[in-house]
Amino acid sequence: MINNTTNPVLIFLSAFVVNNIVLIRTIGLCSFFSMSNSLKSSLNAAVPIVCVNLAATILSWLFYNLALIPYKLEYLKLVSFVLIIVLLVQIQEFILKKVLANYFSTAGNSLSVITANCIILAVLLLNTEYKLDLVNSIIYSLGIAFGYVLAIILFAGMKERVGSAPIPKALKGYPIEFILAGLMSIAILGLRGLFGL
Amino acid sequence: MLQNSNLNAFLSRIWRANPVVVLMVGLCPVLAITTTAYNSIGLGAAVSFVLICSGLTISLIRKFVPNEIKIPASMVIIAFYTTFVDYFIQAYFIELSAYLGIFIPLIMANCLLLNSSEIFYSVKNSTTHSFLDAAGFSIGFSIVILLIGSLREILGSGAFMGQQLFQEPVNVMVLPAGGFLLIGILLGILNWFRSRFSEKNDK
Amino acid sequence: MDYSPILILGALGFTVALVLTGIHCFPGFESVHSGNGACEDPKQNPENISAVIYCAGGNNCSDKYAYQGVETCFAASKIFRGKKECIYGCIGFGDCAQACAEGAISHVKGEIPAVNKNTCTGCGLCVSACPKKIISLVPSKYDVHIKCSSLNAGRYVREICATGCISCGICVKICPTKAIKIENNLAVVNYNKCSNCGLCVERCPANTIERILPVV
Amino acid sequence: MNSKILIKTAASSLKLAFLCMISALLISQLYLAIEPVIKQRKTETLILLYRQVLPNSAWFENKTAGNREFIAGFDKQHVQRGKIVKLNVRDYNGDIEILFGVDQENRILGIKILNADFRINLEDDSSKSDFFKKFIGLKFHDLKLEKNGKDISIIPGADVSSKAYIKALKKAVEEVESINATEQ
Repeated sequence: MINNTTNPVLIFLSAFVVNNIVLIRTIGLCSFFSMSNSLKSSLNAAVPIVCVNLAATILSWLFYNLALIPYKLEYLKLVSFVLIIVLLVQIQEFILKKVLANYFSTAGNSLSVITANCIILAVLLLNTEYKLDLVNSIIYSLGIAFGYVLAIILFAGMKERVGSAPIPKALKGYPIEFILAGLMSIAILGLRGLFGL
Repeated sequence: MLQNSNLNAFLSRIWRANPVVVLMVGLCPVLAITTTAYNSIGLGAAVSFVLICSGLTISLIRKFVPNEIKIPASMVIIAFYTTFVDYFIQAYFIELSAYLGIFIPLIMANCLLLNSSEIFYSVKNSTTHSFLDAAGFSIGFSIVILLIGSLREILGSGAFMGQQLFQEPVNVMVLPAGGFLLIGILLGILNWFRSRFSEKNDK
Repeated sequence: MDYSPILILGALGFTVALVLTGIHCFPGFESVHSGNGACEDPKQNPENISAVIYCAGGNNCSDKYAYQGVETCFAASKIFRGKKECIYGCIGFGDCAQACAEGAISHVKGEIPAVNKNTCTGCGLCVSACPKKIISLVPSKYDVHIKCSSLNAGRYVREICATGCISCGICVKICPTKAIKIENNLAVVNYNKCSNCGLCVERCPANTIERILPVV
Repeated sequence: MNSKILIKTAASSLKLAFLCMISALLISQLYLAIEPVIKQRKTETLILLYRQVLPNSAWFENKTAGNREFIAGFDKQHVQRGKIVKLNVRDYNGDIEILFGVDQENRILGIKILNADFRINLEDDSSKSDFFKKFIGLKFHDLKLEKNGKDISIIPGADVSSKAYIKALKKAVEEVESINATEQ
């Protein structure tokens, strides 16, 4: 559990490894499994998520604290957060299509995956649950986004190795990927209790 | 003919195009919450409610929504039903809400829902078709999470629906890592069955 | 009665929709966006297009010889124009599925690859990858396709392929909009006239005509 | 940019705004209807919890003694039968809240753990409640937790948790003693 009095470094570490969003909280698995076929495609999924995450955190924090809380409308947070995420994802899609046409052709479908990515919504909801202030929530969301990047890059590397390994026929593809993710999760579990986070 | 294709689509969602085991969508809650069978029944009911209601609503208002705002519109509809389910569970199933926690609002961001809302927009034969589609999806989803939930409860805490079965269980199965491992092994067994049956069919 | 939730969420929705539709028409962005912009006239722009594979043979089409070698359509097509008796048909090693950047083509060895209409962007990579040139790009609103490319005579097609077009002409007679014609022993749909009615799908004696709906 | 585009943009924006307004209206009505139920349920479950910790009391009241907060339990004749102390302890799994129920003769009647994160806990709750069972029914002077007194040994081979609970127990004893001191 973290709150505003926790040291910012610990907030970052808690989100980054100790409570890793993919491996411990098991959020955002769809893109984790579908976009990690190679290092390049995993980066293609990771970079937009980091950007959208940051922007969405700032915008939604402002909206939540300046518009919803003063009028006691906390129950509208889900609808408004979702609208903000859709807005940001669409804007980013257009920017990528226009400015980085080359990038977009390689990123392909990943953008529609981001729209449905649970991570961004989860970050916004966790921020409101812990009642973090603006700076801390930015730190927390960055920690979660980088935790996702770490997990997906490690996973892509492992998948490439496993692709050339002799494994039973029935386990090829998704089954062995799930087992790999389980082993990674056990490894990260070893950090539990670090600084009492 | 039309009836038949509807029914086929409905049945295929349960087995051939099962959302969790085959299409690999909507995985997040599957892993996080299925530690007991009771939780998975709760989650399955919540997801089914949101899926079916939003499918019907989207297919009804499809004609009035222009193309540019169809994603935000469907998201608003899904979010509305998710909020409804969230408060309902908080009011009447307080134990369940303590366990499900953040994952009830996260139903909203489930890839399953977004994918199927795309389908509800594109499908031509309107309401009945999208209702059957959503119903098939939710039944397939619920069956799989019920299976995983009861397996994890039996292995991980040595109990089924709260009834203690044996002592000293394999605690790792309750942790997220156990969920990953169990789903991996389950998918492997399914693959093995599938390859066996298809071989038999060939002969 | 408290109106603040309605006002605040309405304002948020209004701004979101304003930005989203505005961005479609923003100068410089129109060129990027095809088909569904608010500011574009659908008649002038190409619609959503997706690839269609004009062959239904696969395992229904008999083999000329047992091919053992590099498992790509390109390599197989170099030896006696492919292993299938039908020199026009799909070889079935899935070069198109390999070439597809979106993963929209799913393929099982020996069978005809299936194109997912939802994810196909109509980029045309598969068209250039196919050595038999039986893939073409068609607006995705048309569902009914005559899945054969064979210019062989009907009697010969009947011998080698269970699902080839035998140019019987039933579809030509039944089509309410006169969209189908037989040219060089092959029935061809004129998509500009096609109304997606699907009458020909049920009446085709060789099951060559298929309705391809968007899949998940 | 011409007038047609503007009209189309405005129309679609208004449509989404209309949709949002409808859903906001419905959600706010729903919230108004369901919020009292949620509050009532929460207090009911809280009272159930208190009853488990302090079985001899019928109703409960929040009180403060000095700067410390506690929950006093009364029976049907409005006689105070015990008190409940709420404590925050930093555990291996993060922060947890523990409820201690103590009667008027300073005997421990029940211990209950709140707020543990169920999904990512390393150990199940049954082991914790077994651990706490041996303290129930003991009086404070039976468990002198100081070094020279009769000490409760930490479970051999256990992890941070049991140390944390011993610490919590000591804290609770201190808390109750200071509350008693301020009351008298």
